[in-house]
Amino acid sequence: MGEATVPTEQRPRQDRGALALAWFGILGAPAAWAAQLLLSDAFAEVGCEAGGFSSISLVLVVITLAALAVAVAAGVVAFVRLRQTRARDDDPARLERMRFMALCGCLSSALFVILIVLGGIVPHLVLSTCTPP
Amino acid sequence: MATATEERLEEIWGEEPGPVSWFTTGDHKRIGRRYIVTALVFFLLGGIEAAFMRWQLAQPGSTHLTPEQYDELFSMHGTTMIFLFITPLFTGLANYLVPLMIGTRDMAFPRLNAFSYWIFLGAGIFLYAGFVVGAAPNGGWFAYPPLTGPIFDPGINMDIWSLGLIFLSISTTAGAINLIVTILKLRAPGMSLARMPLYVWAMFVTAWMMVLAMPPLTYANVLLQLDRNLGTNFFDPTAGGDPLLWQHLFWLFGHPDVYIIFLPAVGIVSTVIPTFSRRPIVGYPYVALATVLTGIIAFGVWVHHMFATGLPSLGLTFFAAASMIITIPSGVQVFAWLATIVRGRRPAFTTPFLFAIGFIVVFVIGGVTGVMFASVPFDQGVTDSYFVVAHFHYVLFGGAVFPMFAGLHYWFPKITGRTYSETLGRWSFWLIFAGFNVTFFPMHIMGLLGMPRRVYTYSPDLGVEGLNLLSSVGAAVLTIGIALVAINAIKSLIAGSKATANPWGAATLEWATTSPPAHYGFASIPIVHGRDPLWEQPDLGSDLTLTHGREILGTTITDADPEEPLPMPEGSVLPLVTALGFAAVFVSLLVGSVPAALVSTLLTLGLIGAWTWTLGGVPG
Amino acid sequence: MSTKARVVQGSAVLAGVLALTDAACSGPGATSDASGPGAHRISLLSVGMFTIAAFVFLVVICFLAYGLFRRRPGSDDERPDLEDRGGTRMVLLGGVAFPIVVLITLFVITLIALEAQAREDTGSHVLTINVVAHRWWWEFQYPDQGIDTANEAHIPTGEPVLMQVTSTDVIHSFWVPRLQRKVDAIPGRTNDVTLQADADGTYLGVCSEFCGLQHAHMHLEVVAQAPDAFDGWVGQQQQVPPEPTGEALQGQQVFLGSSCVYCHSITGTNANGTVGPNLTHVAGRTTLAAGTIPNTPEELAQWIEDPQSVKPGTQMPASDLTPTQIRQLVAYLESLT
Amino acid sequence: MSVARVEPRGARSTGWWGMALFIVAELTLFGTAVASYLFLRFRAPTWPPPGVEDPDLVLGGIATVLLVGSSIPILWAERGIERGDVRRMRIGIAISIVLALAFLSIQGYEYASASFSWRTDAYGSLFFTILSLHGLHVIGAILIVSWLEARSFAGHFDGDHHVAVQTGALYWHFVDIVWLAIFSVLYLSPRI
Repeated sequence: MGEATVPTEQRPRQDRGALALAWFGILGAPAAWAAQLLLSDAFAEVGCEAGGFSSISLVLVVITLAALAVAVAAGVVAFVRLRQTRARDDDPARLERMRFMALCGCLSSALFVILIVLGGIVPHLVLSTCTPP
Repeated sequence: MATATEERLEEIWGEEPGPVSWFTTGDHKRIGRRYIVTALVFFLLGGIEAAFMRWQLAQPGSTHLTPEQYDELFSMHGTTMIFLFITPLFTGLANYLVPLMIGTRDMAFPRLNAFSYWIFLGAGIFLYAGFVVGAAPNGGWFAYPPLTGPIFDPGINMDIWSLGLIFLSISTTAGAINLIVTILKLRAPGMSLARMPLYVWAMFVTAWMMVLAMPPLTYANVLLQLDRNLGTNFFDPTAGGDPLLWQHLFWLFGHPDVYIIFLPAVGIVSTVIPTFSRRPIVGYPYVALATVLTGIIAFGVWVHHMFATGLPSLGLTFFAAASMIITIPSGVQVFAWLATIVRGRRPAFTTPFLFAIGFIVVFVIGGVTGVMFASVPFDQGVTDSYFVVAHFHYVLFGGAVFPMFAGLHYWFPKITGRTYSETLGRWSFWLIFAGFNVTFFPMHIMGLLGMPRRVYTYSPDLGVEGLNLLSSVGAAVLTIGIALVAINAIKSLIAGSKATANPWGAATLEWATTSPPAHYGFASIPIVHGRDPLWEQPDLGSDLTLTHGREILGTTITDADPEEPLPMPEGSVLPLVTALGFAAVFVSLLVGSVPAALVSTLLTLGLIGAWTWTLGGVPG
Repeated sequence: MSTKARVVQGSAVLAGVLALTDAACSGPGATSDASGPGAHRISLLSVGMFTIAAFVFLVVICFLAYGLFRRRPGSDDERPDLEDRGGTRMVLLGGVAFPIVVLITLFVITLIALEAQAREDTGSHVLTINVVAHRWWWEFQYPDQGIDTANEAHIPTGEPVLMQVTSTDVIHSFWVPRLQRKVDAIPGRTNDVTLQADADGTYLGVCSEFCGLQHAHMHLEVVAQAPDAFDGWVGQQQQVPPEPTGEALQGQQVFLGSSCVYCHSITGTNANGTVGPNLTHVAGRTTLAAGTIPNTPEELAQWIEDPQSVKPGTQMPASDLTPTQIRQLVAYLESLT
Repeated sequence: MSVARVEPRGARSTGWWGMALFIVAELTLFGTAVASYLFLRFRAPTWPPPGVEDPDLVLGGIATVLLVGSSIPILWAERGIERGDVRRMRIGIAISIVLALAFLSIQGYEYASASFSWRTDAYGSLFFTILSLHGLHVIGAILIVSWLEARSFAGHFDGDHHVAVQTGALYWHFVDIVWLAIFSVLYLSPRI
């Protein structure tokens, strides 16, 4: 009969940690992007009106690099888990789910790394002034 | 021949027939059907408003409608189609299908489900009360102050709008929370996150977006009400306020809302196409993740609705980048559908499949014009012109109403137990497809010719009168097509042949129940071993019949390992009465009588108390 | 019908549609009839993006047609095909790889266009015009030249002119499609935009943000003239109108005695209302009531007598003047060139 | 395969998840409120506008101690009911209600003694709106826990049946934590 077992009382400590890592792998990069977007937009709107494009530009690049670090970290965690799950011969349903979450983590982190760089760094390479002055 | 278990379950889950159970039911199937029918009535009202607008705009300078009437019509057309038609309809469809698709017997909170429907019905009537008293909302569906502020729109028009939306947000948020908890806690054993049907993924992300997007709209409407009636100055620039605060708050809700409309449609198409291509979707993890990423990025693009407001261009580039990158998940989904069709067997050209194909064609046009709007200078060139009207009709009508027709035809046998007529279905598809394109494609050109949006008339020398006439003719053809769908539905309800349990030979769990499903849904909770249960496992039975009482099986979030059975409440009239209490509160706020508001608030609190008295079960 | 034939047929239809779009795209308000650097940027950008869009649409239609109509060898059995795991390469190629390249290029082009806009707005200008939007007409103030006119702005051809756009009531949007992008007129904010016309001519503009009942009749005209013709116009606008004679003089008495003075102002008289447009040189304008009616005596008379019939919902109250008074008033106003 | 029949509690109960998601929606609401305060604050040249004194830190401080402090008796009450000690639960809830009422009275005093109203300008509007929005939520939390108190007298709760108490307590803790954010934005940020 199916592999549904008696209710699991306490999820084993190690399993809970792995789950937290899996969710960080998926949601870490989006959270970093969301923080970068809000902070950068706030600084850009306030900073630009107070004038001084160069000072704002520096602040924004710092914010972007911090967000980038978190996003890349999430990507690495997801990638490590993806390679790790290949080796483990756990019960097939759990293995399929863990590999699915790890794959989603890698793809999600990759897309948000591109988005953080595109939104955070590329504009400073092209734009030179703050309008309206 | 019903087995002993099924009789026992019918006894537990059945409802005594007759009118009383109509008001006390918590059955997700009855509430789902009710949501869909009510939403289709609002679709009819929204369509009538659109017909009036096309009649007025057919020729330049026509005087069929006065400016006031036209403003009320286009405001209510937008508000109805977005808030009262498409979102509630997809909520109703999800209420009906998600419990069956994840192999359980009802939503997590049946009474809250009934309450959500009654509040939605109340909010719909509340919003349309405007027409009765001759003061329908007239500020447009995004109601920018100061035009909708106390000085320039002193009537109760906009009070009806913003109070109505606060009232409606109770229903939307409650419905979304109900859906999320159902999907998290009630999936059949074995249905891990990697095996959830794509429609369930889509509704899961949509529900999360509703929970996170409604509060900014509600807060913005609270501020608008305070500005209009208590003299606060959040949006009054002379006293420190800023009209752009409203735009930021509204579009922080607005853009996620258009994806709240789009994602259920994506879920439906990802279910319909694999069935008629006779193979699982190509790249399931990519499509599931694409749905999640679309939902996340949707919260970071809202300023592309404000590119022309003079914000610093450095700030705009963040949102331009996000608005461009958000098209990648949608592109992944389109190519996954295409790959499924290419690698699948010879497709069966049934009506749902035709609408899904029509959706792909129309949505890609809408999608590519959408990418153009992400480019700031182009957006500043053509926003608020008829080009944007064409774009959002391609992604909203094309992107959500086409899949809605696909879904309604696809699940019509399951929901009603009857078969619709394929010939009528095909005719209605081609009429709708032709009518839609003739109505809305010319609007691209009107926009490029400089015709601004929301004008009750236009001058002949703008060069758009021929296009407007063509568009109005197209609207007539579109109306005929939709009327044909209605005829097909009514004819099949009366005289349609009986439908089998799985007429399309589909893979998802809802097709394992009878058509229409019994009150208890599944005789025994199925145990799932893969993504396409009906294709992979011939017999789904298990010994989880749960005939102890009215209860369903709680399972863990990631792997759906079984936990305790969860007791489910009986039907009750409290949701309806509590919704009436809320309606009394909002009506007294609208008429501005403080004593009535206080009394109705106390009454409502009392009713909530009565409802929550037995929450969490009572021992013994 | 072989798949190739369908594909050719599909692209023929598409090419036809695109040709139709392009041909139908010229007119007084058409961005593609660009006659200013701003509009040229937008028009160039849109042609480029339309081509990419058409190509993407074509690729999707070809895949779709191929998928729907390709001949499938072997038996037509109904059992679902559960073995095939392929196709993800097509999904990643078409859904991720190709779009990322296109989007990054488009994003960089967007930034370049934004940079050009920024340079334009922060660069030097020969003239500054304050554009003040009112509910349902445009006020153009020339602060350096001391001119205050309505609904018709004259600018020197080929020179960058700074338009400082704001509003006194609700949000409007200043948009002259053939010259430049639109920019919102928001009360409490001033948004800058640079207008520059490459050739002499009259350029139609509209309000493109819903601003209430008469949003549809809130047009404006930007008249680009050669620099010396422009100076002539400025000189003429700065002159105080000569003392009226004959019927025009009686019209002036009617004007000064009526409620017009509370909203309108005419230099040289004690009428200094600022709610309505400045009428000092109203006869020089080609249209009245923000482009709603042509500037002819009969239309002016009808507009004065019953404004609601011309522009329902307008703020201008109906006048209680007798027909002869209206005739005299029209004569006086027509003398204010 | 048999499944045990015990009351699902904490993250295994749908009610708990329902409240958790409701709190997510409320957090977004207060997040939007705080964001709009900061949006208008950074647009204004001087904040608070001339002629308006900064919010009184002493009063605000006491209110914060009272409200955040009221989470402790609730936690104590929760631990109590988990061991089946209904009396301890009732006492804990009663104390927290008193603390919350004290908090509300300080807010009421601040409203009365403010030299500006919500009509004067955007600062006044924001100040009164955000504080009364939070005040309403404190009243809501008081109603919820007093309803739990009433149900405990009807014998609804014991060692094995008290998921409703956990859910109610969750909402109480949310209302306290949100106050910390509001306090720092409304009371502290004008000073930086």
